[in-house]
Amino acid sequence: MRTVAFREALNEALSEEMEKDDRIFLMGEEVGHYNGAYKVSKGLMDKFGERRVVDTPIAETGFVGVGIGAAMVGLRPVIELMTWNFSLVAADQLINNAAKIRQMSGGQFTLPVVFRGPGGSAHMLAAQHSQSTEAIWAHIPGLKVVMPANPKDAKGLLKSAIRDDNPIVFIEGEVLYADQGEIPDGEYTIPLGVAEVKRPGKDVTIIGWSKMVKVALAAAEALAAEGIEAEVVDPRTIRPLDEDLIAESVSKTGRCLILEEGWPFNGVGAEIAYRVGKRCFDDLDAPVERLTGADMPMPYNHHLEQQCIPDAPRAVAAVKKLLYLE
Amino acid sequence: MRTVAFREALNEALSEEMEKDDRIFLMGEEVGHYNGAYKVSKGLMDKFGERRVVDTPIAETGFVGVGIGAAMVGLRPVIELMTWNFSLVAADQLINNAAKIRQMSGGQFTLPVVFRGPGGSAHMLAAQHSQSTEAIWAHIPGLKVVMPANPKDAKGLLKSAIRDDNPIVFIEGEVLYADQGEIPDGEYTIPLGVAEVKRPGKDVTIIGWSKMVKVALAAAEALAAEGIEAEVVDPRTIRPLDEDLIAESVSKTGRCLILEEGWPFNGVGAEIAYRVGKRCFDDLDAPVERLTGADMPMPYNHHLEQQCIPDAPRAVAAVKKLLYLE
Amino acid sequence: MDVGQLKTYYHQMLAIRRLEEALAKAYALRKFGGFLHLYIGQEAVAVGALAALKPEDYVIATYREHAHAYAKGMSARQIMAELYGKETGCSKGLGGSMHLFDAAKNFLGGYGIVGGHAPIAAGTAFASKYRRDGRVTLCFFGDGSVAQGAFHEAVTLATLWRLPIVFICENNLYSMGTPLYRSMSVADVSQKALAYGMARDRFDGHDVLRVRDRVAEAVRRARNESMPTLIEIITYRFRGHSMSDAGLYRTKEEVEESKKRDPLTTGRDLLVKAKVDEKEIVEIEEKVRLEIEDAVQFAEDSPELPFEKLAEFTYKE
Amino acid sequence: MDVGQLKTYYHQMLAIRRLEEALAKAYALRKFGGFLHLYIGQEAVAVGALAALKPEDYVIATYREHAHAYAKGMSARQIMAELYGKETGCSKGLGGSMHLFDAAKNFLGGYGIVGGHAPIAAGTAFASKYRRDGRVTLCFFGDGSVAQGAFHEAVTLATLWRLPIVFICENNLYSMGTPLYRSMSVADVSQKALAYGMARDRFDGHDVLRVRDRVAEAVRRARNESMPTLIEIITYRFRGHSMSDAGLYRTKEEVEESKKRDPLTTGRDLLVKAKVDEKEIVEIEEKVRLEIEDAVQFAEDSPELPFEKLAEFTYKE
Ligand SMILES: Cc1ncc(C[n+]2csc(CCOP(=O)(O)OP(=O)(O)O)c2C)c(N)n1
Ligand SMILES: Cc1ncc(C[n+]2csc(CCOP(=O)(O)OP(=O)(O)O)c2C)c(N)n1
Ligand SMILES: [Mg+2]
Ligand SMILES: [Mg+2]
Repeated sequence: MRTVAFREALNEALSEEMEKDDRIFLMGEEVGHYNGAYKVSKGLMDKFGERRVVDTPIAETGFVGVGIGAAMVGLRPVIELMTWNFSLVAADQLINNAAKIRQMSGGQFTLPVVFRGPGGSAHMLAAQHSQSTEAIWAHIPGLKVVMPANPKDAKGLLKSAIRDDNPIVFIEGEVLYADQGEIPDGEYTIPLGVAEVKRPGKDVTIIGWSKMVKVALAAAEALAAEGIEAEVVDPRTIRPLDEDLIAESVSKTGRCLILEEGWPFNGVGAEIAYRVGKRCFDDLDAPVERLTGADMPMPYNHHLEQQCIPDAPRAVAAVKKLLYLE
Repeated sequence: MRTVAFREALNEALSEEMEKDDRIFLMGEEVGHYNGAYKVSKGLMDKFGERRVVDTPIAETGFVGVGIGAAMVGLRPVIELMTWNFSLVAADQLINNAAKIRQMSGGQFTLPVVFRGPGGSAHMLAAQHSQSTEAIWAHIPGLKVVMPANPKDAKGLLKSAIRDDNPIVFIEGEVLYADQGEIPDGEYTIPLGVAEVKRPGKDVTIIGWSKMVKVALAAAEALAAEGIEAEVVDPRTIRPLDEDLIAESVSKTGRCLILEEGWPFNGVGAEIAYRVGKRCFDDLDAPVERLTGADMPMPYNHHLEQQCIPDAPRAVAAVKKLLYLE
Repeated sequence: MDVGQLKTYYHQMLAIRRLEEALAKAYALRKFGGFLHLYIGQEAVAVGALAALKPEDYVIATYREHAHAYAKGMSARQIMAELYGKETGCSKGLGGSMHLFDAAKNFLGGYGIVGGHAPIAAGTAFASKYRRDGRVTLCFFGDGSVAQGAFHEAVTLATLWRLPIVFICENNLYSMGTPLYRSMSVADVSQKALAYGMARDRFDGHDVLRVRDRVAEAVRRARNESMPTLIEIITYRFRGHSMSDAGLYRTKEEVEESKKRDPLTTGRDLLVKAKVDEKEIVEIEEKVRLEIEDAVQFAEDSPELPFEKLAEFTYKE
Repeated sequence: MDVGQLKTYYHQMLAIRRLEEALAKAYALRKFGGFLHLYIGQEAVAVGALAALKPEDYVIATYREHAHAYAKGMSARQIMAELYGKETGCSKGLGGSMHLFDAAKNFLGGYGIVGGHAPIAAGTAFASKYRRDGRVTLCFFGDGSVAQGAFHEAVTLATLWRLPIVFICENNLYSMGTPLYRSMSVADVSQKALAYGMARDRFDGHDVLRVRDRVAEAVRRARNESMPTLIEIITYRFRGHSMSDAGLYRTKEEVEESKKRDPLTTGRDLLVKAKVDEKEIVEIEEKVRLEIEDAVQFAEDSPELPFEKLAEFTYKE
């Protein structure tokens, strides 16, 4: 085991996979000479050169489409979006092309392409730079959506994503980049579509992904002090969703809280809540609860911003409500 | 009462409102000289001229943005998207600008703008031309989403949408345009955010909007023949959602089926199911059921396409499952 | 002047014409639905342009792509069956008229979102440069597509990175019911190239040979110098935008006038001028007739993909 | 030569400089977070360009918009308080550095999505033409923004409809860490105008008078002929792209060299040349010092918007 930062784990995944396969290239704004706006691609241009680490103009529709076209003819592009907030100008490419070409062509073309970059809010970035877009991408059949919560998952999942033959939306929590964590020394991958119990418990299931896993674990810690054992489940992949492990946990605990940084209406948590409500109908002792980002554009002011993002104290309160302790 | 077609009802709403208020203009591809790709704007250019009925090039990001800018400085634009499939190239304008400017400006700018056009699948239009986008737009705080099911609602809701001071996504079922229906003779409007019971019943609640209301009513008809009384509830406005009327109905019937033409994952039905599950937890005799569009891009072949869209027979089967009759 | 080639071009143009006439008939008979955008009148553009390519070169087009698909070597059977929605169609009946694809022939598809395929074309050209495989990408689009941001971004990248690609704007003077002067501030589409310092060309497209030779120059530039070109080819569609378009925005005279420059007539005249005797020409026409008849029969007789098989096309396992 | 105007320009440029220096200091002291994109070095562009406008004209800009906001008449207090996230800020502390707005001054905002505000600018210009209100819209953006499809679509509409608008590209030679030659196939941004048959201009922007006079020509063209113009103004930012940018992609020499053409020096020299005596100039500088000090104090002392009030800003009742 070694301890590395989240961004380094991603960097290792990129570097290791690129070494193995010349069809893989990294493309995006400032990924090369600048070494990445968030330094995820640090050193890669030195190592692989301008041919395989390609800086682009600010043309997301253009280079997201380039990733799609290059994948159609056999390359395996990794396209970095400086942040997922900027993916919206390329939404048509992701939804109408990336997700549909395989089916529209009767299976003739497969698209092994990864679209990756930071997502979610950071610190006072305001409405246009603080978005969680996973609910939109996970709605689209043809796309897979991956959201690691720690360095180990980040590296293992990114390697699997790069080896996968489908277009993948890989969202890295912007505030997780500096997080340190242990990762195995040797080569390893983590399969897509497999959730993980981040902390076992029997009284209530708390579901969260990306940075919400930290909120869930902090809440579980606080609850443990009061004798409440919360089980924290991290789907890791939003789509395909590991419904079985989630249902298993909720059937056991009988109670479920879903944490989501994004907006509530048609959020990922709504889908999970619906499935849990159906699969665990007879086991639920209380309705599924959701704690989500506030249903409004993100405000700039720090205190307002913090109140718009789920945190441990409110997660604890939500759990107690679930347990009718309040 | 008069009988008019869905498209005529929309045309009347546009014409009546434009007569009253010079700040209103209609802009979009082929809306003027061509009288509309789907003839909703038929005759409006003759009536109001090129100043107020504006044909555009194929530049959705451009003219959706024009609608936003014009609304910021006091006009009341109605922007037609030839179909909502093409709104995806303008997703950034709708999400990052239309929905957020009011809040980002501290309430200084309000955006009275309506984005309207046909949505959903029609007949063998294949993957890129058969999409239901309401789940995406309803996810965004700052936008309102309206989806009328018949001529009367179409006219009354469009007039309210035009008079509303917020950016509105108004989606017209492409296959509804020719539907005939009765509408009041005089001036009338239908408030946004108010659902309607399209058919009363006591055994099960079937929720559907836009063309799914027709499927729900057909299913209810078939079920009635077997002595099952289904209540059909049409939210009419997806956001804001009339949760009270929905909860009231489900609390009464104890069973709920949600019909949705769009994709299941993070669909509008997921949100409704979550809210119903929470509001009616103790009244539900069975888990909320959803019948949605198939979780895949829309295939071109007619038979495959039809099997991907919810229909009455499958709605009936779903209801019987809910009633444990199967 | 290679007579064999002239025959091939005439055969291709005629087959495309007859194929689309058969499609129009089948559509009228409700053999299938959806949108049907006919290319009738523009045949010399697709046939001439693709005559300048090698089989390994890539071609990508819009929803008005039946001709490009056929000219790239796809069979009338595959295309007809696809529009009939049959499993034997090039896209297994899942794509239809707007989404013909053929990986084996390097036909990268027809697309329904105006301008949305241009960035993909930049991507295949990027791949060719990345792999140094010497291939050229031809990207076809209409005059109306130039207003789309996707076109601008694709050209921005293609010119910046000097990609081996040729952007071909088929200017048929209208985007649906909108004449060019109502969709663009300039009358010369090729002028767009000036913004990017890109090579450009502009010419009338009813003569298949002129199209071939002028496009060949751009293809050479792409293949040998890895430099992109924007070509505007003036042409005209004899039919409406799609089957549902009454075409009231054009006068009968204008349409009739344009038919005087039917690429098929021009193509046939080339054979006559090349001393190919009438009998041989009629033979070609008879061959085409049988080819299309056979394609219709094939489509009629083919099975549809069973619903159970559909799911596996969304994701690759 | 109106000395009063020269004083105003110098005052504005200096106030913007000091305001941003105060912002940088407050940022370092963690008074607020987020992105902070300083305009230092480019002051003559915003001040000169806006000097060519009437109060009723519209201005819209990017996230690097503190200067444009101030030059449009917004107070240092409003701006400072906004970056402090206070309720007394122009956007009530909800927008922050990248989203300054002032309806009363017709400042239509700073925007964070590159190119995303260009279509909005076309919209306000459209509204002016629709209402025949004689207003002109000025749209500012950077050299990197020109690659965005939104820019192309906005210009396509503005030129087609002859809207009263001036597109001003502030070419500071870099988009974040990317030099122009790596984001564009041509070195002359104004060349983009050729694609649309649009009037264009291109000049160095360190002299506030030149900027004012050249922009004034375009504003006249917009106001009197309702014709758009694309202006490229060459400038330079002395600081990094944002506070988090180390700026390693530029040599120290390059940056130092550029500082020799500091718009403030040029602006002060204009006063000296105009025989304004040193005492008066120092008075201006003292006024500015107090103005910014007061703004900081005002921001420090201002309250924040309570969370309970936040919801009402999402929708208008
Ligand atoms: C982004 C987008 N907007 C609108 C449409 C609807 N539409 C389909 S074809 C067309 C006209 C295209 O004209 P042109 O590019 O000249 O090609 P042509 O049909 O003349 O071959 C329009 C508006 C679309 N498919 N995609
Ligand atoms: C669509 C989009 N992509 C990427 C970004 C990230 N980004 C913010 S500013 C910037 C550079 C812009 O450079 P330029 O347009 O030259 O303006 P300058 O910062 O030099 O004033 C980038 C890439 C963004 N905000 N929006
Ligand atoms: Mg055309
Ligand atoms: Mg710049």
